[in-house]
Amino acid sequence: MIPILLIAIPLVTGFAAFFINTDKGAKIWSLLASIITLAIAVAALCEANTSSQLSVNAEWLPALGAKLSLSMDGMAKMLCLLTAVSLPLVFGATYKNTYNKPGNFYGLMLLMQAGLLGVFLATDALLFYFFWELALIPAYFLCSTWGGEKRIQVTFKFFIYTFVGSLLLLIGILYIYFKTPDSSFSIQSFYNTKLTDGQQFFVFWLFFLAFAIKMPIFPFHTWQPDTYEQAPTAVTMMLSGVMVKMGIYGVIRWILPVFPAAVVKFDQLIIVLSVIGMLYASLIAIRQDDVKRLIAYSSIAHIGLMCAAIFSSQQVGMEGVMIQMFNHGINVIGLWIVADAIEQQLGTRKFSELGGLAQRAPGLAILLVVMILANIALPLTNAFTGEFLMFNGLFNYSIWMAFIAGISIILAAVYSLNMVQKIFYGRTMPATEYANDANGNIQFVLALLAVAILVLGVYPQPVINLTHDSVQAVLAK
Amino acid sequence: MPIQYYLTLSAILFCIGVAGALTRRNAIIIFMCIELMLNAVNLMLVAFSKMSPAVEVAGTNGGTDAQLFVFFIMVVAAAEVSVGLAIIVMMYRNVHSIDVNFLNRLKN
Amino acid sequence: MDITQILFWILSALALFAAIMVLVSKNPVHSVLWLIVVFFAISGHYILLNAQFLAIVNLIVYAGAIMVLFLFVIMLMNLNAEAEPQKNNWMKIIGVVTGGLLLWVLVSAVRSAADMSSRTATLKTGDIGLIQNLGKVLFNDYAVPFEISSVLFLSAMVGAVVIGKKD
Amino acid sequence: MNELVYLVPLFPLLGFLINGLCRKQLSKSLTGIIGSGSILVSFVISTILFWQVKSNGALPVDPLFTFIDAGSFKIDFAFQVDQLSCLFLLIITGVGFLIHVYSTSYMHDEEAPHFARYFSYLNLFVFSMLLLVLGANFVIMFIGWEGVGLCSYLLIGFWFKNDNYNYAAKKAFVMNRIGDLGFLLAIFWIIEKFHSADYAIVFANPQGTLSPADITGITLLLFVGATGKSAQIPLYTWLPDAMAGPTPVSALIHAATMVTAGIYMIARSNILYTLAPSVQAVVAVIGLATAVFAATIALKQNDIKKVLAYSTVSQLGYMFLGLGVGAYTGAVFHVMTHAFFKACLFLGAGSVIHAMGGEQDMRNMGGLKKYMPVTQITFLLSCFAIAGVPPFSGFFSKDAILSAAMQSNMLYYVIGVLGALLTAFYMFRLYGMTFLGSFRGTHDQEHHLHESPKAITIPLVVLAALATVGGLLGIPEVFVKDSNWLEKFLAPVFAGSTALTQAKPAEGNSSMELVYMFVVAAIIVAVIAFAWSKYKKYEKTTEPETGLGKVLANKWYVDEIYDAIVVRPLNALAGFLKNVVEKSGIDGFVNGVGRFVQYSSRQLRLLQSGLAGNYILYMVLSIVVLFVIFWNQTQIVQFLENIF
Amino acid sequence: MNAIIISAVWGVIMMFCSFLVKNRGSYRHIAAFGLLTLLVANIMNSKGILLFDIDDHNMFQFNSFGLYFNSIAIFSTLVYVLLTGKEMEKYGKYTAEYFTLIFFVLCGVAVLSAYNNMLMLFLGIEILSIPLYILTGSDKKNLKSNEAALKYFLMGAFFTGIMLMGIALVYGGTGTFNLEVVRSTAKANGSSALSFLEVAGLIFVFVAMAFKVSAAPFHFWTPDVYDGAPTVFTSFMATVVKAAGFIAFLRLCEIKVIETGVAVDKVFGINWQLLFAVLIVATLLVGNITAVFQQSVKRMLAYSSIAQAGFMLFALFSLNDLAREGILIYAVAYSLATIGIFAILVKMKDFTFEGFNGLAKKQPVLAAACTIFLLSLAGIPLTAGFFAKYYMLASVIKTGSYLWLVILAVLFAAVSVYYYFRVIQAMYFKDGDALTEEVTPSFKTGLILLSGLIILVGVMPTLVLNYLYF
Repeated sequence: MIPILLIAIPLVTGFAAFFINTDKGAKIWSLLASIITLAIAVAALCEANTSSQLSVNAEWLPALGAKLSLSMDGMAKMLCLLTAVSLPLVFGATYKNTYNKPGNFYGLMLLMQAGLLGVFLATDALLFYFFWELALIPAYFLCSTWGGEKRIQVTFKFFIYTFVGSLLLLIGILYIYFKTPDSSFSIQSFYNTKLTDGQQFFVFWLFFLAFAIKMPIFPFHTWQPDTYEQAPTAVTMMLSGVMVKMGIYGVIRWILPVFPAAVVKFDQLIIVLSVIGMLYASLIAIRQDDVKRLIAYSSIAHIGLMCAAIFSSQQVGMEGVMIQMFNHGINVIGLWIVADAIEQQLGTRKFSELGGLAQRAPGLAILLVVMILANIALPLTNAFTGEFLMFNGLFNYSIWMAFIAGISIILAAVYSLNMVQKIFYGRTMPATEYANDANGNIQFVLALLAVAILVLGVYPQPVINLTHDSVQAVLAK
Repeated sequence: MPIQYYLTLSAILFCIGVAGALTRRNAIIIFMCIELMLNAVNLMLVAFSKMSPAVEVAGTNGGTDAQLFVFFIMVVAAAEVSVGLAIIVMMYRNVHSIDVNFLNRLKN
Repeated sequence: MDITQILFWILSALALFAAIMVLVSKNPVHSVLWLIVVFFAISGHYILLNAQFLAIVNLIVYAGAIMVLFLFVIMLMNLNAEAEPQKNNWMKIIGVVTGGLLLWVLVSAVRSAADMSSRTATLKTGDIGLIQNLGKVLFNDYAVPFEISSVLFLSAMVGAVVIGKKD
Repeated sequence: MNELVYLVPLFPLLGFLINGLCRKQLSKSLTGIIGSGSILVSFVISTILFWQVKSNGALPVDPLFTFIDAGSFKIDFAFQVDQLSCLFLLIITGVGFLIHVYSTSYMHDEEAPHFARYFSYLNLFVFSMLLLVLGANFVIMFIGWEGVGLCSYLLIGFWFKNDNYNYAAKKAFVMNRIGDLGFLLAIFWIIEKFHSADYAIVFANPQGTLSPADITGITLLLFVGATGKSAQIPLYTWLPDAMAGPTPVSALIHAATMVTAGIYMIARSNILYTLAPSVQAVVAVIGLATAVFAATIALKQNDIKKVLAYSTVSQLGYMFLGLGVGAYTGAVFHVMTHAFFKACLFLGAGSVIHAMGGEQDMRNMGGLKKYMPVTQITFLLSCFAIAGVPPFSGFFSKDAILSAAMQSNMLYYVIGVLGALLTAFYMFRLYGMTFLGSFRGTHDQEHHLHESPKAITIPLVVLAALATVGGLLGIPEVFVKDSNWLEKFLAPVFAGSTALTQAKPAEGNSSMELVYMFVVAAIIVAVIAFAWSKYKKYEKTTEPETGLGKVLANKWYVDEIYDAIVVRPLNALAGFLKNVVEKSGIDGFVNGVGRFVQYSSRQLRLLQSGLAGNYILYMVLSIVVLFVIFWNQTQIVQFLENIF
Repeated sequence: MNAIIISAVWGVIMMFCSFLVKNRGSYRHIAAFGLLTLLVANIMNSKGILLFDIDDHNMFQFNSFGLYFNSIAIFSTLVYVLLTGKEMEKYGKYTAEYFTLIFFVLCGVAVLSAYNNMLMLFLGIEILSIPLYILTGSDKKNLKSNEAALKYFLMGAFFTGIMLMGIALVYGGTGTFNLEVVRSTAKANGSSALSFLEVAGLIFVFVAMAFKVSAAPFHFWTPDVYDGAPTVFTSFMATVVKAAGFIAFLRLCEIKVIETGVAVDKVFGINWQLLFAVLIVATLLVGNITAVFQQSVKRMLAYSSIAQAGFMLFALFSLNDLAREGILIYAVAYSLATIGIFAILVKMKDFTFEGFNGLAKKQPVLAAACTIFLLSLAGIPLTAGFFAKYYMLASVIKTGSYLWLVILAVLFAAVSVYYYFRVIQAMYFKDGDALTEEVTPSFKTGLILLSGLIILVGVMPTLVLNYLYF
C-alpha cells in the first residue's frame, strides 16, 4: 500500500497543482503535498522489510508479462526517504523565490518526485523504464521553462543525451526479457536468468551506458555542469540531490546482480574511468569561477567515487555507497541552497565579484562552512563515514586505485576552501557591500541540514543498518 | 517458340518504357512510356498464359486468369489515363507547360 | 523456320523499333503514332498466341480509345517539336544507361530461372484466349474483382470531373 | 570512575557550543571565563585520571557507542587512558589552560562576537586534540587528527579579512591533507589486515598478522601523515606561514600540542616501528635533516615569530630523530619540555608584539629588557631551556634523544649536536636582538612600551618555571641510578618495543656518555656567549644579505621551488583540462555529433531536388542496387556477421 | 466483405449528396454517420455476421487481423473527419466528392486488408491511389498542389508498372495469382520448389509496395506530395492510407516471404531479412536525418512519416506475432497522433517552426495536446507511441539476430526527438504570437479526448490488442 501512496500522492497533487494560479496557493499546496509524502516515507521506515505494506503486486500487462510490482527494501526505503525529504527542503529554502506560472512549476516538481520515487520502488523492468522516463520529462520542462538564458539548448542536450541512454537501456531490458525463462519483466526472473558471458558483456554496456550518463561518469558528464548551471536552482537541487542517485541505484539494483560475469570483466575499466573522472572533475573544479559549476564538478567527483566503490564490489564499499547516496544528497542540496541564496540576493555567481560576505552574512557563512566541511568529508560530518567506507572498499580492491582516488581528497580540500575563501573571506566587493544575511527560511533549512549532517556524522549506524540487507542481497548474487 | 524469347522481348520493351520515362520531360510522353511498360507486362502475361508445360498448380484455370489479368490491366490503365490526363490538363491550364521539371517549387 | 516464327521476328523487330521511335521522335504527335504502331505489333503477337479477344480489346481500348485521347490532349495543347522540352544530353545518357541496367537485371533474372529454359509458348493452338472461355471465368471466378473495378472507375470518373471541370 | 574519561573532552565541547552559539549574546569576560574554565575543569579531571593511572596502570577501555559497523569490521567510539595519553592530557589541558588565560587579555581588542568565535575555535581545538590522544583506535585518532587540522585552519585564518592569512590557512589545511591521505591509507591497510583499528588488537601481536612488507608500508604511510601534521620535510612549509594566526594560537597549536600529534601517533604505534628498522632509519634521517635544515633557516629570520616557528620545526625534527633511534621516551619527554619552553617563548614573543603594537620585526626592537622585565626573564629562562643548557629542561630531554642517537649511529649524534649549537645561536640572536642593546623602533612605539598585564605574565611565569625544572622528570640514568621517573612511568607503553630491543645494553659506557654530555654543554655555553656578545650591540643594517645568508634569509627558496614544481603545473593542468579537454575535447565531441547530424541533413536533403525525372532515376537505380545486393547476399551477410 | 460493399455504396451516396443536399456543412455529418455504419458493419463482420452472402472464389481471405485493422482504419478516418472534416470546405466546391473519394479509399483499404490474390492487391492499390492523386490536386489554383499531383501521379503510375511486372514474373514462376501457392510437387523435390522468376517478381512487388509505404529509397515522392497536397488531405494520406499500405505489405510478406523462405533457403539461401534491413536503414536514415533541417513543420512531418515508416518496416523484417500486434499498435498510435497534429497544423496561419512560437500562451489546450501527440510520435513512455516502438524493437530482438539494426534504430529515434521537440520548444519556450484561426470549443474537446486516448493506449496497450483475439 505504502508504495502506491508514495507515487500516487505526488502524482495526483502534481496534476492538481497545474490548476492553481496564485503563487502562494501553489506553494502551500505543494509544500503540504511533499510533507505528506515525507510522512509516508517515514512511515515506511517503521515497517519491517518483510511487511506486506511495503510491496504491491498487481496485474498490468499480462500479455507482456509486465506487472505493476513495487516493493521497498532497505535501499529503496533510504532513497525514497531522501527523495521525500529533499522536496520539502527545496520548497522551504526557495520559498521566497517567485516563478511565473507557479502552478505549473510546482506541479512539475511534484511529478518529477513521483517519477523518482517510482524508479526507486519499481521491481518490474518495464515499470522501472517507465518511471525512468517519467522523471526525465518534467525535468526537461522545468529546466527549459524557468532556467537561465542558455536554458533551451543546454536542457535539450541534457534530454537527448539521457534519452539515448535510456533507449539503450530499453534494448537491454528487452534482450534479457526474451532470455528470461518465464518471459516476464519482474526483477526476480531477471536475476534468475542465466546469460552466457558473451551476452552479458554485450548487454551490460547497454545498461551501463544509460546509468553512466545519468550519474554521470567521465566521459559522459558534459551535460551536467551546463544543466546545473542553467536550471533553476530548485530543480538543480533535485537533479543533483536525487536524480543522479537513479544511476547509482540502477547499477546496484539492475547491473550487479544481472551481469556478474560482465561486472567481473569490466570492473577494472570502469573503476579506472571513475577515478580518472574524480581527479579530472576535481582539477576542473579548482579553476571554476562560478559557484554552481564548481558544485557541479565536485558532485561529479563524488559520484565517481561512489561508482568506483560499487564496482570494487566489496561489502565495505557497498555500505559506504549506500550511506553516501543519502549523505551526498542532503549535502549537495545544502550547497545549492547556499548558492541560490547568494545568487538570489546578489545576482551573481562569479567568485571574482564575490568576497567578504562573512562580515555581512555571518549566519550563511557558518552554515556554508558546515556544508563545505561535509563536502570534503571531514570526520564527524556525515560524508566522512561514507567516503571512509568507500575508500576502504576501493583500498581492498587495489591500493593504487585508492591512492590515486585519494588525491581527490586533497583537491577537494583545495576547491572547497577556495569557494569559502572567495565568497566569504577577504574584503567585501561592490556586489557584497550592502548584502545582508540570508532570509529566515534559508537559514532554518540550512540549520536543519547542518544538524542532520552532524548527527549522521557522529552516529551513522542507523543508515548503515537500514541498507544492510540490500547490500547483503546484492553481494550474495 | 521458347518462352524466354517472349520474356526477353517484353523485358526489352519494358526497359525502353523505363528509359523513356527517364529521358523525356514532357509529361504526356512519360505517361505514354508508362503505358508502353504496361503493354510489355501484358505481352509477358499472355505469353505465360500459353506456356507449356505450364507450372502445374492446383485450383487455377490454366492460362485464362493471366489473360483476364491483362484485361484488368487495360481497365485500370484506362482509368488511370482519364485521371492522369485530367491532372496534366489542369496543370497546363495553370502554367501553360507540361514540362515535368517546369513546376519545381517543392524541393529539399 | 515456318511462317509463324518469321512473323514473330518481324513483329518483335517492329515493336522494338516503334518503341524506340516513341522515345526519339521530337514531335509528341509522332510519338503517339509510333506508340500505336507498337500496340499493333503487340496485338499481332496476341493473335500469334491465339489470344484473339485480347488482341481486339488491345486495339479498341488502347489504340482506339486511349491513344486518341492522348492525341486530343496533345492537339488541344498544340504541342509540337519546337515546344517540346529537352533534357540535356547527360540526363538522356544516364537515363538510357539506367534503363539498360534494369534490362540487364531483368534478363539475367529470366536467364537464371532454370526452369524456364525448357518451356515454350504454344502458338496458334489452344482456345483459352477465346471470348467464351474468358467470359465464363470472368463472370464466375472473377466476378468480385470485376465489380470492384467499377469502384475504380467511379473514383476515376469523379476525379476526372473534380480535376478537369473548369470553375 | 571511568566516566571521567568522557568528561575530559566533554567540557571543551560544551565551551565550544556555548561560545559558538551564543557568541552574539555573551559578554567578553563571560566568554573568557567559559572558555578557560572549561579547559581548567578538564585539566583537573585529567590530573585525577593521571593519579589513577599512576597508581593502578592504564584504565580499561569501554566503548561509548559503535561508530561504524560495516559488517566486515567494527569501529567503536571508545577512549583509552594509559600513561602516554594521560601525559598528553596533562600537557594539552594544562598548557591549553594557561594559553586560554593568556588569550583573554591578548585578544581583548576584538569585538565580542569575534572574541567568542576565537574562544569557541580554541575550545574546539582542545576538544579535537583530546579526541586525538584519547582515541582507543586509529579512526578516533584520525577524527581528532582532522579536527585539529580544521581548527588550525580556522584559527590561522581567524582574521579572515586579510587574504594572505586565508592563503596561509588554506596552505596549512591542504598540506595537512596530504599527510592525512597517508594516514588514511595506513588505517585502511591496518583494517584490511586486522579487521579492526583498535590499538589493543593491532599492537597485541603485529608480527603475527603482518608481513614485513605490510609493516613497512603501514609505518611509512603513518609517517607520511606525521610529516604533514608535525611539519617535517617535505611538508613543513605550512608551519612558518601559520604564524599568521594570533600568537597564542601559534603557542598552543603550532608549538605545544597539535604539531606533536605526529610524535604521539608514532610513539603510540612504537611497536610497529620497532619492527620496521628501515622505516625507523627513514624517520631518524628525516627528523635530523629537518632539525638542521630548519635551524639554518632560523639563523637569518628577522620576524620574531618566524624564528620561533623554524625553531619549532627543528625541535620537532629532534623528536623524530628520537623516535627514529628508538628513544620513544626521550621523544615524548622532549615533547613535554618543548611544550613548556616553546609555549613560553611564543607567549613571550606575543607579549613583546603586544607591547610593540603589532610590530614583529626584531630589527625594530632591542633593549626591551628594561621595559618588560618579567617577559624578559621568562624568555631568557626558556632560551636556556631550548638551547639545552644544564640543568634546564631542554638539556635533559635533548640529551635523552642525543645519547640514544649516539648509541644507534655516531653520525646522527654529531649532526644532532651541530643542530643544537645552531639552536643555541639563533635563540640568543633572537634574545639579543629583542631584549639587549638599545631600542631601534619608532618613538611612539617606544612611548607606550609597557609590561603586559597579569593575565599575560602569570602564564609566562608558570611556563618558565616548568621549562626550568621540567627536566627533572627524566634525569638520565648516568647521573643517578633509576632516577628517570618518566622512563619508568611510560615503560608499559613501550614495553613491546623494549622487549624487542633487549639486545642493546641499557647503559653502555656511561662514563664516555658523561664526557660527551658536558663537552657539548660547554660548547653550547660558548656559542651562547658568542651570540650574546654579537647581538648585544646589533645595529640595524640596510645592506641586503648576500651569498649563503641570502639563501637562508629566503628559506632555501623552498616555497618557490614547491610553487614551481607542484602548484603552477597543477594549475596549468587544471586550466588545460577546463578550457581544452572539457570544452573542445569531450564536450566538443558531443556537440560535434549534433553538428554532424545537421550537416548531413543539409547535404542529404539536396537529393530531394524536386525534379520528378531525377526521382524516378534514383528509384530505378535503387531497384538495380537491390537486385545486386540480393544476388550477393550470402557474402554480405557473411561480412555483416564478421563486423557485429 | 461488409466494409468493402458499404464503403463503396456510401461513396455513391455521398456522390448523390453533392447535388441532393445543398447545405455543404452537413456533408461531413453524413460522412461521419456513414463511417459509423461502416465501423459497425465491419465489427459485425469480424463477429461473423455477414450482411452479404457472396462467393468471392477465394479472392479474399478475411481474418480477424485484417478486419481489426480495418476497424482501426475506419475509426481513425472517423476521428479525422470529426476533427478536420470542416477544413475540406476550403478547397473548391467539391466537398461531397472529396468524401466520396475518401470512402472509395476506405474501400481500397478494406480490399487490401483482406486480399488473397495478386489481382486484388493490384486493384486495391489502384483504388487506394487514384482517389489520392485527385485529392492531392484538389486545390486546383495552387501550383504546389498541381505539382504534387503531377509528381504523385507519374511516379505512382510508373510503380504500378513495376508492380505489374513483378506480378507477371511471379505468375510465370507459380502459374497462379493466388497468394498461397499450392506447390503440389513443389516442396517435395527441392530446387523446382520455386522458380527464380517468382523471387525476382517478388522483389519487384516489394519495391512497388515500398514505394506505396514511402520506404527509402522509394520515398522521393513523399515529402513533395505531402507538402504540396492540401494539409487536410495530407493528414489522411499520411495516416490511414500509409497504414493500409503496411497491412497489405505485411500480408504479402507473411505469406510470400515465409513460404519462399522456407521452400528454398537451401536452394538459393534467400535472406529476405537482408533486403528489408537495407530498406529499414535507408528509411530511418533519410527520414530522420533530413527532417532535422526542415523549416516547415508540415514538411518536417512528411519526413517524420518516412522515419515512422522505417520503424513499421521492422514488422516486415521480423514477421512474428509481436510484429503483427506491433503493426496494429503502431497504426493506432501513429495515425491518431498524426491526425491530431495535422488537425492543429491546419489551424495554424504559418506552417514554419516560428509560426508555433508562443502557442502555449495563446492556445494552451492546443499546445498541450500537440505536445502529447509529438511525445507519442517520439515514442516517449506513457504515450501510445512508446508501445508502438516497443513492439517493433521487441519483435526484432525476439528474432535474436540483427541487434545492430535495433541499436541503429534507437539512435535514429534519438535524432527524431530533435525535430519533434523543436516544435515543443517553439510552443513553450520561445516568445512570439502564434496566429491561429478561431478554435471552437468542440475542437478543443476533440483534441483533449484524442490525447486522452493516446495516453490510455500508452498505459494499457492491451486494451487495443485484446480485441484481436476475440
